[in-house]
Amino acid sequence: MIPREFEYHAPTTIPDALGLLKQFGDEAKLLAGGHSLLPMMKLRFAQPGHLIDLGRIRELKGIREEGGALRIGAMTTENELIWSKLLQDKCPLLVEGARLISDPQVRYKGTIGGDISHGDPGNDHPALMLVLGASFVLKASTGERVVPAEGFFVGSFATLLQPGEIMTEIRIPVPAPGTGYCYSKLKRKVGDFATAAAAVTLRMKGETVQEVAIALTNVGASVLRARAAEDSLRGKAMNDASIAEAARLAMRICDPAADQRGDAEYKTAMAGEMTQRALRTARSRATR
Amino acid sequence: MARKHAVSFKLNGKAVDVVVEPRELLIHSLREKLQHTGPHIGCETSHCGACTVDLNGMSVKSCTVLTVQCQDAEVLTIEGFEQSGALHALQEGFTQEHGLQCGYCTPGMITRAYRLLKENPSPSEEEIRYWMAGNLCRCTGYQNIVKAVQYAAKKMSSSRT
Amino acid sequence: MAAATDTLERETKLQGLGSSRLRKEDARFIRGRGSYVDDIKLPGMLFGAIVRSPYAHARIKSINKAKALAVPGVVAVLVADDLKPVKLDWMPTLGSDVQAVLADKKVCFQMQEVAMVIAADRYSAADGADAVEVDYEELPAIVDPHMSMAPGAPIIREDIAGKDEVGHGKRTHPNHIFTWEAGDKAGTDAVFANAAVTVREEILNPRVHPCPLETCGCVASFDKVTGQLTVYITSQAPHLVRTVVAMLSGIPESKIRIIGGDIGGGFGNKVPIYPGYVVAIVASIVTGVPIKWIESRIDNISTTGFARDYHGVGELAADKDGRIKALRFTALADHGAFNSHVSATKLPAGLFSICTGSYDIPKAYCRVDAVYTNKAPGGVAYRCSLRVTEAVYLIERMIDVLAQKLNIDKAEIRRRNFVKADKFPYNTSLGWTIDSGNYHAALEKVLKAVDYDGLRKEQAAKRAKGELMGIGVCTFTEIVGAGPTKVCDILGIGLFDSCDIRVNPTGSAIARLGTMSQGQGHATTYAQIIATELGLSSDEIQIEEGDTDKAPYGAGTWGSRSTPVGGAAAAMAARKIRAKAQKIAAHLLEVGEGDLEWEVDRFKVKGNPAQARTMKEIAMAAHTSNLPDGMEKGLDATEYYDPPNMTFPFGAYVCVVDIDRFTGETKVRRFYALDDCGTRINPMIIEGQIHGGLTEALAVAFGQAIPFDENGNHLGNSLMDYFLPTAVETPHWETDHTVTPSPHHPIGAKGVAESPHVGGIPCFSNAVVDAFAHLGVTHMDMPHTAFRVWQLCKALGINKR
Amino acid sequence: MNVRIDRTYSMPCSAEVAWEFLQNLEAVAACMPGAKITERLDAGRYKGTVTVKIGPATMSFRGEVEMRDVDPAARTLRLLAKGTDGAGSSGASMNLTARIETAAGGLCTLAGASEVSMSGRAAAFGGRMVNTVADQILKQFADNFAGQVGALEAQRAAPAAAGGGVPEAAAPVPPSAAGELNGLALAWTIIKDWLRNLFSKTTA
Repeated sequence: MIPREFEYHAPTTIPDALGLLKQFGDEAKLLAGGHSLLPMMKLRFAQPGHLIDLGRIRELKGIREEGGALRIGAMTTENELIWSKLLQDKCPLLVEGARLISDPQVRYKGTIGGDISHGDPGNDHPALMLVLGASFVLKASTGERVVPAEGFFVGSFATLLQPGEIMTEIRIPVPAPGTGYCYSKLKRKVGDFATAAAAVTLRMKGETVQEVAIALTNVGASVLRARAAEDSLRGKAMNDASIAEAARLAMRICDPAADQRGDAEYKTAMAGEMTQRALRTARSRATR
Repeated sequence: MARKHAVSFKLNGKAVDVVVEPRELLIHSLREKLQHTGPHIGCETSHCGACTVDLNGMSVKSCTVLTVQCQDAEVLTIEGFEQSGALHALQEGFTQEHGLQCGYCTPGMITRAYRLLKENPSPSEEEIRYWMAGNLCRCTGYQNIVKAVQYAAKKMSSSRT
Repeated sequence: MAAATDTLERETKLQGLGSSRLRKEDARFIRGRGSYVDDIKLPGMLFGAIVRSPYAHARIKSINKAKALAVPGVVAVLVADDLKPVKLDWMPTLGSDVQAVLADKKVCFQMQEVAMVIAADRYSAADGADAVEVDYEELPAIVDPHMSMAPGAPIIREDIAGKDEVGHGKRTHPNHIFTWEAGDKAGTDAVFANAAVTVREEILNPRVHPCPLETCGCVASFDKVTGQLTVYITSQAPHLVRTVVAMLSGIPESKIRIIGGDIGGGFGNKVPIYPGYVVAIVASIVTGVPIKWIESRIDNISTTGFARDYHGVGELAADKDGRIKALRFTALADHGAFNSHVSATKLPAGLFSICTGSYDIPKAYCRVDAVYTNKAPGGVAYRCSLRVTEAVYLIERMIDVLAQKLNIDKAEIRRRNFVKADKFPYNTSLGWTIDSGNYHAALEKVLKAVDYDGLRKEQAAKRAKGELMGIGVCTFTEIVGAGPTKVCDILGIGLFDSCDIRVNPTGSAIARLGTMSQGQGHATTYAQIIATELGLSSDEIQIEEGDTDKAPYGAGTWGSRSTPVGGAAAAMAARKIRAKAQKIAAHLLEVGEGDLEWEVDRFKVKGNPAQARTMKEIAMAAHTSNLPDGMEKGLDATEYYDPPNMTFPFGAYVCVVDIDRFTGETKVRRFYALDDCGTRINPMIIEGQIHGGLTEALAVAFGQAIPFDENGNHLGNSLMDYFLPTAVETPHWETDHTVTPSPHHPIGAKGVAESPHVGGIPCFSNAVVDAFAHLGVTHMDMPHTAFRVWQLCKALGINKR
Repeated sequence: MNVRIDRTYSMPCSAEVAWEFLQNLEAVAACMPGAKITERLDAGRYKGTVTVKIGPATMSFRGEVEMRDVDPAARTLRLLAKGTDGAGSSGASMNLTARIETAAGGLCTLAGASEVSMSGRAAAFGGRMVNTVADQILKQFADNFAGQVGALEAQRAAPAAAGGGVPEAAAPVPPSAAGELNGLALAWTIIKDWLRNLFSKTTA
């Protein structure tokens, strides 16, 4: 459980980091919280020649509200999300989600940017980002671009983030007041990935669903957006039947791999169950 | 052989320097170069928390931190808890409430609980269980560990007022 | 009156038997000043890393050390051929078999030890281990023990293919280890043939791992000049290690020093002798410098000291009122690639024959067939005496199965079958004599405490609503304290234990024992026993264990034997001292011995309490010239205690669970554990042991298992998959007790740490199955993970809204 | 961890061309994504390496590949490949029977029936995905193979027009995909369990 040798770099500015990334190209890996990469390196599954530690770049930290959007530095840790008064008031879904990630020590180190750019379908932030309509700021030496979460996750460990790019910020439009929300996650124990999880945001008008977004964690090649399920709910009253139907539609897009958490059938069923629970809780939290 | 780095940081308030390969893990520097064998190695995949130390005000698993990341850092380990012969309330609590048996998880437990009580001086049993869940214990079943943390919380709050 | 309070005060001061004395051990642990093996750092010490096989069964065609030797820092690479000159390439196991120290021509389980790289530090050692090139030819592997003895099954152990026995009787197949049986087969079969009711269930105790938080490791240091070998080692039985190392290496046992130091939990994992230890020792003998070897967690779960893997079949025969007339239990035991399970030589299936439990069963027969598979070797006792968990699990599950068949309440059927309190000592139909018990009283106390009838009413109401609530009852009887040397030996060495007490002139004392604490608090509790026996304050009694140069010979700490055997030795040694002290007191007081009576901390003259000598005064006198004629100086004694019988702790547990039929998740709502371990030495420590044992039982019942694929590949050998509960998954435990002393133990104590594990596991399973009982479910194998419970719900068609 | 994978891919060439190409192990190996032939042991036996790179992870297997049971009549042969990774902690083997069948329009199909097995760490952390992995590898292999035989077929046609003699089967240009196994294609397959299963953590 000892990593292979590598060179270590700790830039203090984004341009420096980009410069190093350019210089070492394929040989380089970005180090955020390190709780995915370092264990991988200790098992010698990963052996980058150069580690670029983003930990000393101040601009990558912090949570603020600007122009109707929450702007979260990519190196903001899970515990910082959990403890943010701003997020507790304006975006409690993110807080609820972060609380379900791994364990306390890991949440001190683990970062939202790392969680998202790792592209691991078992990570929890991608689903939260999709239902929150987030977008990501990606910086390269050639300039910066802002890409929506929708379409960012193209496969396992594969995102739109290009070699030579660094995710610097996450932007989340402040959810309309009264938006219902829930992240419902089934896991075997603290520190485990989701067997299946569902993220939901919901706006109700009276008993009618005005807007709804549903995303699923760890039941596909990457995070899944349950479009058909959303469509089946939008504009209609929400009741046990419509919730069950939405869950059925969500399950249809699942393609999980069997592992010690369960077989594909179980995980798919749990995606449906988590969808139902998330929808019910979101409804109870939404103002009519 | 990768270029070695000289790393300086504060360990339990004292300035220390180590020369390490970039790949050297903090737990190994502490245990083997700095003779601080309080933090232990239990799993190496950052699940068990036996290697927990306090790093710049965060509880971290030092088996998943590179020593080179600790330049200028403040590191607190179990060895730093006893002040001029006086035990920390947590050390006292773990003894009084029988919060340890084999003692292997204890340094990590106490170090983690220290940060928890800084952030939440009077946690409920549920909060203690939730915020201590990054530390595994095979002996106690946690019940007396919860009591030990409550003991310390009580003692610290009374000494504050 | 005044006298009474005075005696009481003096007694309290002693902090002896029965007081919840705080632990002496804690002072170093809470300061991070424990001394565990990986904390040991000796001058010039090198580090060993083991190269392991990726295959479960393969021939080694070649091993190329060149690249590894070229790695900076690497000093040597050891393979089987390097161990042959010192005849350490194979070693005897504690199960009368032999085991390859480093794989010789062939690997028989995945991650088997193939080579050890010796290097300057663990970093270069790891690099070196990666650079060793091994060329394998993969062979078909046997993973399912049911396939081991199939005709034409691949032969796992070519090295013993010709041997028709490995220590435990005839082998009938190259992959067969032994067949062991107990009881009256014909008589039992006859009862079954004519029984009003019979039940049968296949019941698996899956392969699990004790997984102490500290993995196994050692530092071996051989001094070429003095020929002295010192080994710091994670061992629950240092003296046995010393004997085995002497047998292996030819080094005189007097020149071998084994030091246990502090141990980060054992739970059975640290009883056997592992190849890593032996290679480190060889490496030190070869290089002349200290060698450290420390397991990784993945190595630990994958290779050292698994437990269980018992594939059982339970059968009960009863009358229509549920009174059990006969028991027939069989098990197929998967011992892996080498028979390195830990058991007394004459008891290859350990204490499995305790499987009649707390019940008065006239006829019984049990049989165990042990076989080789291409899995890690062993079969240790995970927080129990060997095979006791398996046995108790079978009987406690089967009596529930019988209750369901006859539609008798699960508490009531136990009442009907309990051995009655007036029948002790009770001879079981499988040959054990249960020393003492009071089963009815224990059960009734628990049922009242949890309002059992109320729980059953609530359950009925919930079932009406389609909700799943389970109530588990378990009334177990354990067997601990190996043991009488006439039945129990390992490598021919009887499983006695020992205590050597020396009282100093000023009345403090030091006691050394052959046991080895791994968190049980021996330094605290042994002192309490001696304090009460000698009337000296436990604070002035120093306890030492684990250093074979200091402590008298003993078989170590496992199978809850410390209190039953070591504790007894401590009491008996103390009594020898007190007997001598009485003679000295009589001499000093110029009265006859018979005129004296003992009171707390002194001998006083009957009828003249003012005339007395305290033990402290006597201790001083014992070192002066003022002694009875011919009496030798000093106040020391040593006891080698050979227990006349095992001790039989028991308990009554109730567990309440709520099961989510949509996810399969089980929530333990309540767990009430009443334990009777006889005389209680330290209630605080007993309660701590119960909490820990119940938590390990929870882990086994709800998550632990070591899964393999069809080729013998591990599918879950890190803490990501292997379930160690956190504070969040662990419920709040309620404990209670009754006290039924053991008649044959000097202080009536029985041992306690294993009961909660042994009794807890079936209690959890009984609760989970009980939740489905109304749907006709009689059994479900562990672990009761959400996935597996959901599969059951699905099979029953209750998983949908 | 054994998995059977049977697949059939249509080839843009005649059965003769495909069969001829199939028997050139070095050329065929070059079609195997991430595979490299490093040494020829004897006729039909080679040493080689296969490198798989997914996201942050890389695994490199070194071992042997052997061509057996070449049956011109049936146009079938077997490829046996096995190896262990650099650290010796994982093993993988593949037993593939390849068959060329004539298809409509003078074209043919390449049918592969393979048994894939993984051992050690790779199995512990990724074995359950071996099916999809092998599937992906075969798919890329078939694409590269098609590219190669397509080129050969074209070469066959060309000289006739140019009036030149029939050239010997030219050593094929190594296909672009060779060198390293495409991460994206494989990401889903191995990673899901193999890596993530062990690393419960949240950031890269």
